Amino acid sequence: METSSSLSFLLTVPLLALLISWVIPKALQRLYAIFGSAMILALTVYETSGIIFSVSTEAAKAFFVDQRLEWVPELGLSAGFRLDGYSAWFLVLSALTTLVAFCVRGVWYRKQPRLFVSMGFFLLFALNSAFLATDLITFYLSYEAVFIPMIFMVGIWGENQKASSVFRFFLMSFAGSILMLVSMFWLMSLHHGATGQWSSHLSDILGSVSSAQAGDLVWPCAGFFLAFALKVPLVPFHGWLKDVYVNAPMPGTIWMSAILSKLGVAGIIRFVIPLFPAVLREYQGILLALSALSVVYAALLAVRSDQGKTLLAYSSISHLGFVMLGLFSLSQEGVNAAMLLSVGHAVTSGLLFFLLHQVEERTGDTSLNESKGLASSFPVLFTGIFLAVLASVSLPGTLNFGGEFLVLLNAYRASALCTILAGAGVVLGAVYMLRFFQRLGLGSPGSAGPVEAALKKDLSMTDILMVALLVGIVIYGGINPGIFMKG
Amino acid sequence: MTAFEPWMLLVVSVLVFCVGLLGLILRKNLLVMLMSIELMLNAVNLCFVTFSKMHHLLDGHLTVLFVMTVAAAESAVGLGLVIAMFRNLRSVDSDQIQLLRD
Amino acid sequence: MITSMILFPLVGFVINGLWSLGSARSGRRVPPSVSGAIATLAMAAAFVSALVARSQLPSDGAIEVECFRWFTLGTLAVDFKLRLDALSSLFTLVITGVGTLIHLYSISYMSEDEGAGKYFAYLNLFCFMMLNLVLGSTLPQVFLGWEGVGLASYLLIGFWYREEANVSAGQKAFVMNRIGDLGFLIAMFIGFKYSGSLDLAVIEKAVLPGAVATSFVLLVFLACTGKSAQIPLFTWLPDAMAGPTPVSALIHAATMVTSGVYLLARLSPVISQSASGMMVIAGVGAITALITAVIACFQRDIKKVLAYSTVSQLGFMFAACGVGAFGAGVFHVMTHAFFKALLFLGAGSVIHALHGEQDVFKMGGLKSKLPVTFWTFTAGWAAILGLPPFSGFFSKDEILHQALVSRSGSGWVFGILLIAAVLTAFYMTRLYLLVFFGSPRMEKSKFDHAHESPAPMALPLVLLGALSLAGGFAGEPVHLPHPEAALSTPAWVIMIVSVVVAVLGATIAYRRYAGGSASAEPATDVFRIDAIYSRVFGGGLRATASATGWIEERVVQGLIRMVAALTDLSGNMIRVLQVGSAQAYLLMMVIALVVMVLYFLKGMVQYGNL
Amino acid sequence: MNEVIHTLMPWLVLAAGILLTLLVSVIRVESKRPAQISALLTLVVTGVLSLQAISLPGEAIFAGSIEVSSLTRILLALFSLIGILFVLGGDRYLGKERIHLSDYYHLLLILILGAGIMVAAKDLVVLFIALEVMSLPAYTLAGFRRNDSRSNEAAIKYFVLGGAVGAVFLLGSAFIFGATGSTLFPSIHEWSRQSTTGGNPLFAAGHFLVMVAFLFKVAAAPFHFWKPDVYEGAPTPVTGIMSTLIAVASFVTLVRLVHLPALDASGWETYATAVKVTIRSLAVISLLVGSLVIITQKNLKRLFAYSSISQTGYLMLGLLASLHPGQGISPVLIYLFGYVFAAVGIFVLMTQSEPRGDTGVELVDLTGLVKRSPFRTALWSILLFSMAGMPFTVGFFTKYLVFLSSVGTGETPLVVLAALCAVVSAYAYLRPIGLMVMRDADPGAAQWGGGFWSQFVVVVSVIAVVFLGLMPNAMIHYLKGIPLIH
Repeated sequence: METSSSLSFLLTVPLLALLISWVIPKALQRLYAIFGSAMILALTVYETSGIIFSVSTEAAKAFFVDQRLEWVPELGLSAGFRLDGYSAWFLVLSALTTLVAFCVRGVWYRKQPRLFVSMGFFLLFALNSAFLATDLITFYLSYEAVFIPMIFMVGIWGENQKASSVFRFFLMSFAGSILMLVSMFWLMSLHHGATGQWSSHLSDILGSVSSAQAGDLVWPCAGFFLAFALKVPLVPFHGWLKDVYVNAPMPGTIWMSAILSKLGVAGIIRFVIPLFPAVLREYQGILLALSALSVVYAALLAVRSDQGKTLLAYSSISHLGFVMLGLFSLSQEGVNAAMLLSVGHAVTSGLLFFLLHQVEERTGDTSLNESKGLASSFPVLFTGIFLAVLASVSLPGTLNFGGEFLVLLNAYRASALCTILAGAGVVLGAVYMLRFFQRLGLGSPGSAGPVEAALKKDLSMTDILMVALLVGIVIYGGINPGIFMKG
Repeated sequence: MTAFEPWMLLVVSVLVFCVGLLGLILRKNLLVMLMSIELMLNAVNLCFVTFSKMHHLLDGHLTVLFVMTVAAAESAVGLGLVIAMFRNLRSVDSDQIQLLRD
Repeated sequence: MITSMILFPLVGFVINGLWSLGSARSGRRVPPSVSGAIATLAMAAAFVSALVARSQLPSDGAIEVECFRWFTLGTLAVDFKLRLDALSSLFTLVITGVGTLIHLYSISYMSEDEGAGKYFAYLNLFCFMMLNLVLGSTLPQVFLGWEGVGLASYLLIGFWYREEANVSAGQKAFVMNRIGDLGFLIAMFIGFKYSGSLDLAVIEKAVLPGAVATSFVLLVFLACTGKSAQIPLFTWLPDAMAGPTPVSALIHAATMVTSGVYLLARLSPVISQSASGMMVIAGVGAITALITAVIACFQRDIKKVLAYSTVSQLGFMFAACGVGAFGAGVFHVMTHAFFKALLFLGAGSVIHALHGEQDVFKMGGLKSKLPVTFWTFTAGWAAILGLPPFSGFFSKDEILHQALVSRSGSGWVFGILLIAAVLTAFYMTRLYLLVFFGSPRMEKSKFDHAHESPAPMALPLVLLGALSLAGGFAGEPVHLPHPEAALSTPAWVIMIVSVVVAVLGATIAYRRYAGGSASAEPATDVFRIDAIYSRVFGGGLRATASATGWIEERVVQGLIRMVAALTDLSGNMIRVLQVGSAQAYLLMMVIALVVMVLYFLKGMVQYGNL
Repeated sequence: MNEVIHTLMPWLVLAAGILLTLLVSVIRVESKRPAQISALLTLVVTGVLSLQAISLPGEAIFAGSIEVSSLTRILLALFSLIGILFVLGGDRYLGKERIHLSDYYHLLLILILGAGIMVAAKDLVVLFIALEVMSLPAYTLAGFRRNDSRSNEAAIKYFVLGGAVGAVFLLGSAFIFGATGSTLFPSIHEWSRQSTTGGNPLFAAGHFLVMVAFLFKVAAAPFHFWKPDVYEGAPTPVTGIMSTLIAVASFVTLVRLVHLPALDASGWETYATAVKVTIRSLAVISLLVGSLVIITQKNLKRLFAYSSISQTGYLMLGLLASLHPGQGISPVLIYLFGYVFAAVGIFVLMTQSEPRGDTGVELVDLTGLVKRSPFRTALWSILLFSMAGMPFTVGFFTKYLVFLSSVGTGETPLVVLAALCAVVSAYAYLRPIGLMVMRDADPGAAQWGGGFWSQFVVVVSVIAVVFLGLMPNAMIHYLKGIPLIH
């Protein structure tokens, strides 16, 4: 009873924050947003502390919570939520990402700030319920609901070609997710045929799926896979990503790269792997190959991209390729490693985009065509960027190293070839990330763009605190990565 | 000289119906098109009568009365519309009304 | 003790780093002397603790210190554990000892640079990472140090980041090392797959099936070629001279570049399981030694000469490991650390004296001007030539001897190394003569202003000079299993031979350059390896990247655009039917109706319902 | 006799209301309010009566030619509700267009009466009469902007095609009469159970003709051509009534007519397959036409005409599922109800744009609406999301049930196609939102302003859409229980 209340609590707090945001005066919106999301982060950590701070998975299991509320009994729909070793961390990540995104200064705090803040909190709500959902339809609903604030965010505060990019983003993801819905229907009717009653709860579906033979499950599995491959994204399903990352307002980009991509990861962990083990094992070779391919492909695109935002977008695809590699090694260890790397990627990409925005604010552009030599003018900012770069090239001692190392270690057992191919991504990662840092920070100063007088100074104190928090997580995770692997 | 068979009437009524349909499709004058509709309805009347003869039932005959009433109302409305059109366009040519398209 | 040894540099790094960062934000700058003092003290303390640890070390035993459990996943459990044995303690002594001296030297060398605080922070970071590398008891720990020193080296090579050249030199070093590190990673995966652990103690004892052993050895060696600048990954080291000279002395001569040798020695039991792997190592080492020695003969930049000579000396060490004489290799690591650091610092003080002049053909006659530098340099010169009783003599002679006699050695390795030794003597003598003898070839004013370096710079020179004079008598510091001898050539033959070749090379150089006013030779990149690499690999990468870009634009995005266009097109085509004439609609409907009814009647006929 | 009256009370009240409205409109010709108020009263009373009688058992009267069941009652209540909403929401528009006449109201009432009888009819001839009673006012209302040639053209097209189709329906029922000797649904059903031959060509032709007549009414492609033109030309409230009231009545009747013979009777297997194939192919065509053409449309009324064509496609998925044994019709009913709630809001919203020439509301009128009136933008967005079937709107659940039932009956490929069509048409529903929030107001964009009542109607429908999207239980629970054919 008490435990289930904690879940509803986690779900309702963002909505509460949303409602409050409508009575906060415009001028205070940023302050309120930062404060509110920080509180939510603290609450989330508190509520999930039993799991995330437990010494081992076995110890954590005691704090796992399953909750199932009747919703539409006629259709067997229930609001099913589960707090476990994965979802706990995803919740913390979504709260953290929201905090980072709210910290970013920009036009969204001058133009309709109230709408922006409430969109942000709604997004947080939808994310949390998607990460927690164990009922297929509950998951689908929350998964779709995530789009709505995203569309408005890009639409209202985005850059110039926002319209086409947001439509492409929406339509491609929608195509994926609606086919996933059809697969869900297929599974539900399978269950109905087996047991005679409707249910969309994972535990029920699992029971009846186990009896079906792999041959029939290929297409439903494909439906789920397509949705998540589009979300993560996995090459060649990434066509939507670049434009919308570039055109979205920076908080939107942070949300998308840091946490929306994890929706796909979470979906694969929670639904695809348990539901279709046989199918996955049958096609494991292809899946691993795709993951390795997206690592290298995206890395090559990043090598030749000439805008900071573009480069980070592609590097994000590349790193998520590693995550997928871990997932598709189809072992408990691999999944845990992927989880670790997802945390690392979420924190790192959030940090990188956050700091890139600081650069953009100061110089007006993030083009990588010639060196700007800004490091001497903004030493603290660029120290932050350099640390983030180190994390993203997964230097040992950072959180990402543990993730990438363990992912590759487990993938190697599954397929040496794909692992070696993906390993090329490790080298390329060094190439493009160092180039990124060099072009922004190093070289002779003076070639930098117009610097607004107000922003001539280095990072503000709040920004430094934010950076310190994220860097702290990265380094702590480098020393004690076990804390993130409670699956 | 074969004896009269009810199905011949059916053939006739279907033919008349098709004539009406063709008229509706081919003629350009709206008034003629209205008549074609009437023609179709009356073809159906013939059909009903024939069938009630074949089944030795009265329902068909009753139906015909209903149909005639409805046909009258329909032609009234139709004429009204055509008059309105004539007011607007000074013409009752069906080619005149092709503003609303694709 | 071990923990403190590793912590001191870390503390130094944190203090200097935060301080210089904070002062950078507030715009003030850290006084170089202070930060230098902090860093040097940290290193000195580390050195002391290294000595103490050495004294506590039981003979042919090891001390282990559990720090914490790093990560566990499934069957894999990696502890953060420090392990000190004879081998690692030798390296710790070299690192902290030489490190301390070079820190001391740097205080006055960097006294004008406003980034001094940062500089010392990086230097301490490097030592911390290097100690991790040699003290780590699990492969991931070694890898942590391995990449950590790479990071420090990147930072210090590109220390003066306002010149693009320095930055790109640093990036080149980092990326080339990354290629090697990939080998390291995959070697770790293999090791885990076959030994079920990443603990060095376990992997050392692991017995791998033949092919696996070979691939493991080759991957490890790939990592070494990256870190220790062997063929094919050696081209970054000469560029790395863009960094401050003390950095070149510490990182790119004395310590970091020798970590490859350390790794091979550490894993020697596994390495020696694969004969073919050993042969590759020996061959690559020898060929590297030869080729880079040749290149060194054509350099004009004093630091470049020393850099190539470093690569070539590393070649000697790998050749030694390749023939199974790991002990000899490690021995040469030690002596080389002494004399090469000395030579670099000497070069540093020459450059310092000439205000940054690095071209040997713009030097000369500095013997009188820089007496301390000259005499210490002489010691270094004699040591690298291998003249008895200087330290280089013992180690190099040992290597040559093993190369000839050991079972896995062979005549041709010996031969190549011999030629390399001749060339070494040649280019070093050339350098020596051009710098210190003959008439000065730089502007008068420069020559007049040239003055001996201050005490803090001179002291390390003297100490290192003493070490490179006497260091050899220690004999092989670590007793690794000797390869059993195949033929019984007596040691004294080899000694004579090696001395003879050294003298030979020196004489050739003397005849050519002793003339005082040597005519300037153009610096020629004989094998143009760098150019070829940048064309093949750089060009290759660019080509692949743009090909990928083409695919992205044309195929991926093109497909999306095509789908959109097709949808739109079909919509417009259907729209054409909407002609606007009621009668046309009626006609189309009638046609549809007829089609349907016909289809339906056909079905009924077919199924005999008619 | 008086239990007949009692059963038919709502219908009788409606009929009486028509007379009353006529009367008051001739009493005071200059003022429209009396007619309006009496129409409202009539509809309210009808709705209330049919709702409070809702749980009563079904009764067949007039020799079984009319059957009053809980379904017909709730449909009549729905029709009166739609009528009320459009009377409230439409009057400002009528005023703007200078066509605010009393006739509007009694024509509307007649239309509703016809629809009410149509869904109750169990006899082909009664059905025909009801159809005409519903259609004739519809023709007139479509041409209600007398001096606008577009409206006039719409009316004539509607009339010509509708008249022809009426005749087709009649011919079909004549054939059925000839084949079965009756026009009563139950006896036709009985006949089909008796005949083991699986239907004769005469019956088949007749059945097809009557079905085609209603396929035309629900605008299933390729019988959809009339719809875009008529929608564009007719006055906006009338368009709304067509796309909600007439669509619901026609589709329910279509379902009835498809189920006219007992398709599960022995010997009718091939016949049943043929019917299924026909409906499946028409569903595919409607989905493709609707969702492919909708993305090319600029005029909002045309856009929603094509939208309703694709909605017909989804509905036919449900109809197809209902042909499998053991499948109810509830998905279709729920879809219709959910669609109605969204559509009413959308069409009333459309009446709120100030007239710009004689063309209707264009997409460009929406540009930059978020700056001009954010609240209206929110309403638009929610309704459009519901149309696109996004979560937390009723639109999601309607599609949900239809898809689920078709997947359950093994129509998965068809559902995949439908899903992809939904993606394509989602673009058409999102583009207006994009114009509202992403673009600045176009110089040519019309002004927006609705009176209290029209805004009230929109808000009501939005609340219904969101509430049913979150808590569909009530609707689903009730409509699941309803059998269509007894």
